[in-house]
Amino acid sequence: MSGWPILSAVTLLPLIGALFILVIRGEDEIALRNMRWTALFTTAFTFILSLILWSNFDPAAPGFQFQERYGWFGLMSYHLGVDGLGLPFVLLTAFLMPGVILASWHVDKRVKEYMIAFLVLETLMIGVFVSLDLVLFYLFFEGGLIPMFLIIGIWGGPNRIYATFKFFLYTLAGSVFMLLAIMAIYWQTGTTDIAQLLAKPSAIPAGMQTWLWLAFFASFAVKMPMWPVHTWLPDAHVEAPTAGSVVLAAILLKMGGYGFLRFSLPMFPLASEMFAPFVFVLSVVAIVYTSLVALAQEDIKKLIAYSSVAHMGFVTMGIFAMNKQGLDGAMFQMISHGLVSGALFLGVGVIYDRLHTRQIAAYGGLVHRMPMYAFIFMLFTMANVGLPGTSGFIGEFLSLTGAFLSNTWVAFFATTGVILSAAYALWLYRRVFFGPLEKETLKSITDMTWREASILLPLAILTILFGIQPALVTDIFNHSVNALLGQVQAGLDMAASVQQAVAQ
Amino acid sequence: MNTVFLTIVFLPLLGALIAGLAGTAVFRYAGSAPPAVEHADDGEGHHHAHDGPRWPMLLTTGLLIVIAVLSWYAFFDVAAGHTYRVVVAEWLRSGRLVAPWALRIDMLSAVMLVVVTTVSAVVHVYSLGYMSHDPHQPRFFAYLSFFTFAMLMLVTSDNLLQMFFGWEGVGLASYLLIGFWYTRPAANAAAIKAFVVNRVGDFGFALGIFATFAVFGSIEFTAIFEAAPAMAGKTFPFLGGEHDILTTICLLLFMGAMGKSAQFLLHTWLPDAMEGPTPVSALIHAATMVTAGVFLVARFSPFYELAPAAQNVVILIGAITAFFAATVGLVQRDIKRVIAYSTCSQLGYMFVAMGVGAYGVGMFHLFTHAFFKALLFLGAGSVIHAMSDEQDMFRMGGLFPYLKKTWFFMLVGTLALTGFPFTAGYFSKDAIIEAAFAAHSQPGMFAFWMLVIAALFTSFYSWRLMFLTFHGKSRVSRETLARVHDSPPVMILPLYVLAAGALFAGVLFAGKFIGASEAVFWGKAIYRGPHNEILHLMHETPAWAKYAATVMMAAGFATAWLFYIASPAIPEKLAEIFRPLYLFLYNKWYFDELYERIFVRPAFWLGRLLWKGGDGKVIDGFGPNGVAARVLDVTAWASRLQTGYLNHYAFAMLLGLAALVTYLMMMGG
Amino acid sequence: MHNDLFFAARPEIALGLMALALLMIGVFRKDKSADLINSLSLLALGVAAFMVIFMSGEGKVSAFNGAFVTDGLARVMKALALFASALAIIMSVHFMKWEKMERFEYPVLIVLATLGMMTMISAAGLIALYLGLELQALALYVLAAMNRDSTRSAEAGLKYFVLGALSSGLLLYGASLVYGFAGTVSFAGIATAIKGGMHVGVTIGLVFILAGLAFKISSVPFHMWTPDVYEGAPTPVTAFFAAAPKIAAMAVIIRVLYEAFPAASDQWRQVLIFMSIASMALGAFAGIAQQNIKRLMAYSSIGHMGYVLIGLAAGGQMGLRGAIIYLVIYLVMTAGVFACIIAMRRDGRAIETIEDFSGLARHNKGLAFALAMLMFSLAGIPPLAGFFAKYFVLLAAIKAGMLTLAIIGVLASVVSAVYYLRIVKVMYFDEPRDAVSPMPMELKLIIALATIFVLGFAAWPGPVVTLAQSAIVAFL
Amino acid sequence: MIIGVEHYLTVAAILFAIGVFGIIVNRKNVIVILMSVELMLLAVNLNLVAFSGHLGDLVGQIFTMLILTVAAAEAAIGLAILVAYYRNRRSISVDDINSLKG
Repeated sequence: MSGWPILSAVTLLPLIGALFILVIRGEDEIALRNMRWTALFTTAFTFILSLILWSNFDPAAPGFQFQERYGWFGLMSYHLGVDGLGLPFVLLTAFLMPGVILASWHVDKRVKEYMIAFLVLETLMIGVFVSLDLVLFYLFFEGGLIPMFLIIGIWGGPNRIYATFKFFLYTLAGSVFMLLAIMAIYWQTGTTDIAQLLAKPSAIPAGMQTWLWLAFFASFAVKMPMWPVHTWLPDAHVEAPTAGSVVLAAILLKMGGYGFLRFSLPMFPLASEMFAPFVFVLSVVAIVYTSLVALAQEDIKKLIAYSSVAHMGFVTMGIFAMNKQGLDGAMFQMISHGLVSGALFLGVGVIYDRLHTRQIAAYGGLVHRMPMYAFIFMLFTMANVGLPGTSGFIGEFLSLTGAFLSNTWVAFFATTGVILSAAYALWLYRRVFFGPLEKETLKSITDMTWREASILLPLAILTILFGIQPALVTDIFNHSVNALLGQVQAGLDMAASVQQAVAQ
Repeated sequence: MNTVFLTIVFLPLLGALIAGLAGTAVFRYAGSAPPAVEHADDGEGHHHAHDGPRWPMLLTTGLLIVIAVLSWYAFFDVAAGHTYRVVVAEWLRSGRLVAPWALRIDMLSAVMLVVVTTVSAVVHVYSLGYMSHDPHQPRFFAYLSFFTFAMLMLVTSDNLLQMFFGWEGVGLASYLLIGFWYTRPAANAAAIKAFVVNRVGDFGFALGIFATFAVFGSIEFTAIFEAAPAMAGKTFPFLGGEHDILTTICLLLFMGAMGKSAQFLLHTWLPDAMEGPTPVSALIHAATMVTAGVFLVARFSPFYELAPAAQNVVILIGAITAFFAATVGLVQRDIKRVIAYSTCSQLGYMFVAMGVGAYGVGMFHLFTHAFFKALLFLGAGSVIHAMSDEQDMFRMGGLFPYLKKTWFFMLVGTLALTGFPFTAGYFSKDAIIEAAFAAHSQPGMFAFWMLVIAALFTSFYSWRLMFLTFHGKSRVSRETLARVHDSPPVMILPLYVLAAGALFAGVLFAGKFIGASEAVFWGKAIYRGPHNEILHLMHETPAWAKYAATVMMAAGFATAWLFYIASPAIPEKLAEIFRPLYLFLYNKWYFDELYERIFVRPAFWLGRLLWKGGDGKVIDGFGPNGVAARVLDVTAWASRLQTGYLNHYAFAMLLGLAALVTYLMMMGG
Repeated sequence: MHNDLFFAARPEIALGLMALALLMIGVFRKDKSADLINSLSLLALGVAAFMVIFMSGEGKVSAFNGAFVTDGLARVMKALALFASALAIIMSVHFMKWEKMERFEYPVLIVLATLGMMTMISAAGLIALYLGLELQALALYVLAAMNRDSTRSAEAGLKYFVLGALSSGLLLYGASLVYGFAGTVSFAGIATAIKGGMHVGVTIGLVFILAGLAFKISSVPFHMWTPDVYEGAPTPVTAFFAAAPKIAAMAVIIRVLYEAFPAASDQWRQVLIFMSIASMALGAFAGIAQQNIKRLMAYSSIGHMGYVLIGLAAGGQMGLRGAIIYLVIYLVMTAGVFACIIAMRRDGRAIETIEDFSGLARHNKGLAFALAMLMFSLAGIPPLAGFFAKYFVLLAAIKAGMLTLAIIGVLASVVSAVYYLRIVKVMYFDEPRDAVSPMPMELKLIIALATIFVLGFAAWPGPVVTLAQSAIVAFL
Repeated sequence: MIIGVEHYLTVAAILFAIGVFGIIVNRKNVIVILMSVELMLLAVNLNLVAFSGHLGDLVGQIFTMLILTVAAAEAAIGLAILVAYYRNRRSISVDDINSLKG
């Protein structure tokens, strides 16, 4: 394994890029161009680094790889490392960011702050997925709120103030409980090191697990977001600028799912088992309820936002099915949703840039003028619907299978989401793309530019590729998921044996 | 042989990709100037010639012809007793859940291969003419070829997941093709309806897959079919109760079949699907895709044979569909809708056959039906084409002199459909009726009578269609009539292929499919339980039951002749006398209205309610917004405490002090 | 030698002498001398700080027959107080010129107040405590009313004075009770006296003393003066109020509770918890409605003191260390914020209402960024310093099993985030107004250093933690 | 009746309470408040002296001396601020001192 701190490099590189942008002076066209290119190069280089990371990653090796560790006076440590659960998200983030920057090429309002905000956000997002210390994790997890707050607030839509406050406060309120739980873990086990905590199953007594689980749940459920704490998401998505929506949907939402997999399941297996029915209910309600709500939407982004909530419902359902298929499905669904929802929001951005409205009623018949765009959007719509052959299907199918093995009622109700998702997605597509092109404002609309196409094309290719060769993704996390299941089982067994001993 | 199968399956995909990407998007795109609006904004969408290159269309058509030939080659190879399994790659692996991309070639899939590729090739050729005025031809051909690929994946699937891939793939193609003329609101609505209703079926299909995996730990056909007998009669927990494993799985899978094959309750999308271009109706909504459900049941014969309850459900649904669709077909005005309901009805026949265990018979009807129904559709397409897109039969009539060739094809199709002796339908359809009788069960007898009545209706509406379209007094306007002409050769030639099939497929293949050597022919592709004697019993059906269908055919012809040639006033009078019944039938038993009321509108209503009420009032109201409002209340209150008056401040201090002292006194004493 | 009469109090004696000297110089040179006195005051504070750090012995040393003690806590807190005082003087230089109130009394009063604080911090008995407290308080009353021509300033002074006198009265009354029932005024003596059990009079006395001290840290319900005085006093004075006296008073509370009343910890813990919860809640809620930034900072400081009290209530090494770390970080953040407030002027007038910050980020990127980061830090958003401040005290609270307190603490931090965010919102999201006037170098420097501290704390927390550790080492 | 320390304490408590009430109840004049403050300090002093005698310990009386001294300074400063306020506002009514609130 390479001796240099590659994880730190991947994590901190965007920050360095942000510093470079910071020192670029001036507001003239050349300066702006330099900022954009610096941001693009930084993200691209980060992506290349992440690919190097991937190529050096050994999916079969147990435990965390590329570990780096520096003490931080005893209370926490700067401990980085990835395993199969974290790496896919690192790759996803690094992969999406150049596209996000490209999609923002024509942002002309406060370019400097914009690029800096996104680069800082990238560092914080990658940090979440590579940190191996609870406190460090929390720093990255919550730190992302600051740039996101600014992104929505500065570059957002008309109702951005409400949306960004709602986003910030909601997420903050959820995660402060996690902070307390982290502290409780520290006093209980004497460490906040994730690797050490994972190595000791049931280091936390059963009664405490319940409370800790709830505290972590409060944070992750808001972040996912799960019904009924999802209402910040539609607002945030609608008001956020395109790139912000993409990052939000594609990566930030995944932190919740990642958190469940990284902490809730292995560290509190008893509580997870106990609360699984509760999560199932919320997931199923999320799937059905938000799908119905999506059906009634009049705003494109809001519709996709609600669809995101529904899709995250599949993720939580898969996770708490606590079996191989469920976990595989949840992981895959998260990656896939990252690509697909990101692409959908990028797609909405394409027409928003032209017409500056997201009202479905303002469109219609776009396919006449934008056939290429219509095709790509159809592809992602189908992926969103979960058509086999696209990545969306694999995740949905596996998580539903997992749920079925765990509880058939859950699978039964969740599968109705398959019907509803088709209804709202196609209904949207029809209203935007099909029908006669009658609106004057649309008569001169132009198809995607090369820049826009080049952002969406890689996403399209991956969506298909992962749909027919999911092993590209599942191979990364396969062993880690098995290990996770092992940890959960070990925790449950140990508790059972303790109980037996008590009984005797 | 492996290469042959790979070629058959993947060549259409290649064609679709080339035609779709190279033929449309990139060309347009590279030509930077976006397509002029006036080129595509026409409501009908196909009055302007395609101005791009023609090679994408020719390429896909050529590829299809090649694979049709290859398929027949493969068919005879398999018929000689070979089976193949071609593993292409691994698809999905998650714990025990393994699904490869693999082709399973046995007699069932071989039959489907020839049906699909042949009809598809014919339709491709036909479309060269039919769609020649459409500006979006490459797109159309790309869709057609993509459909063919998905259908082939479906029929050659080796596991449930791959079958689901094909299943949804054809659904997508169907959606795209129904909505091909995207400027028409009706087409868009029909497309969505088709997809969503199919998804309802897929809901069951998906649950069936989960249940199969849960029980068998595998979704590969070989494994689960081998394990099936051991599971017979056993139960597993499902939805809060213990249910028979195989019955449950069969019913769930059948739900998928009902959706795809437009069976009663999930049939509503099929008539609407006629909004698509006619070649699409012929290929997808008559010959191939809609028969996927039948194929599914045949494929799962190892399950159904062990789940008699499920079989009975299949019989009942099939019989009801056959009857129901036929009744609706009696009174429709739209030429394509008549044929669509006919398709629906014939699919019901096939399911009855499947339900009584006569899988070979059902498959045979599937096989022959593909030819004559495609023929009917393409013939109807020629009529429509000639009539400048008129589809209402009551605005036709007396077209025979103008459309002799078309008339001939329609006649062949009608004869075959109604089961005129020695045409294809005669062998396959009548066999189904016999099989229903031979089942000697209550559902079987019910099905028998339903099918017999349906046969009468079939004959009636088929001839009604012929008479209204080609004979009697012309109701066509003069200027339209002036333009009526037979189709160009490119649209006529392929019909000969189908006509040949409609006429001779029965004679030629009856022996193999349902004859004495049928067990050898099907080999292991179809499983028959030890108690399944249906084929023997069929030979022992009494004569009256044997000839009932033929009699009905004649009666139907006679009635139709009476109504529409001899005294055309009768139907109108009847319609007036039995107006409620007429309206009931004409409005398709009010299913659309019913579903609109109980599913569609409530869904939107509920969505709006949950959005505005649930999210807006309740969740936000008590959640973030409510909390925020309470916080502001507290804030205002706290602000008011800060009055600015010194003595208030001092009072607050002392109050606090007093409180603390009191508290400590009470606590510690 | 270490217990000789004056050794431990050398910095105080020196500072007192220097203050008197400065007063003389000022009196003789009149108002022209402001710049000179400013510089000399800074020098004096510097010398005092030097002496505190290097010339006040090692470990625990006492003076004045044990009435005065210098230990780790005293050294650290004194150094912090001196630092905060120095900042207050630096920040005032230009402000006073702008507002035409350059007077030599200002730095002298600050030095005297600082002297009072140092005395309080080192007090080992109730008498020394009272003397230090009053020296500090009297100077502060005058400082609040510094702007004699302003009604608001005078009103601030008056309110502060009246309520301060009341609080002194409470403290004294408590002191008299403690003296009477414990029989001594020295902390060590009190501790011995109540070891076996506590007379109810001592309990009441303790509560009265705490009330008097709580007034100084503006903890609810003894906080009422804070918003009015913060708003009315000249901004550099407010900046001074927000930092140095709070540090001193907090040190005194620590000393009184942990040296004089360790045996009564069950009782005073309840009091601290009550004050902590009330302060955090009030600081969070009442701040939301504020339009004036100084007033907002008043509520903010009330809230923050609530968090420091969590650390005190939790106690133990974690708790005290957490409280002191909190104070250090709070000191820097407040200094940064007030430097920003002082720096923001438009058309020769100070900007004090939040609406006036509108769109600041457009024209004054650096300033807006710094203020935004300081606000996020005050809100306790990671990875900024303010988060770690809260982290340490909450960690202690969890360890001590004070879960409810911790939960209320984090919830209050969420609520208070509303008004910190609002400032960011006004600066970044709203339509811009004119740029603010250019700011002097020293303010820029303070702002920059505070921002760097806030941003970089996560990377290099060592010094602050070590500092806090050295302060409490004698206590455990 | 022997005058014990309790009696002194009671008187002191009453004085203290009167002082406190003077601050709270008075709405007219700030001077009255200053006087109330003095009354409170007086109560404290009484306490200290009484305890001092009771305990036979001089510290209480020393404390009293110091308080008296500081109280003088305090009164001076208080009056000075009051004067400054009066110059601006032309009123020393407690009810008028409320331009800062909220």
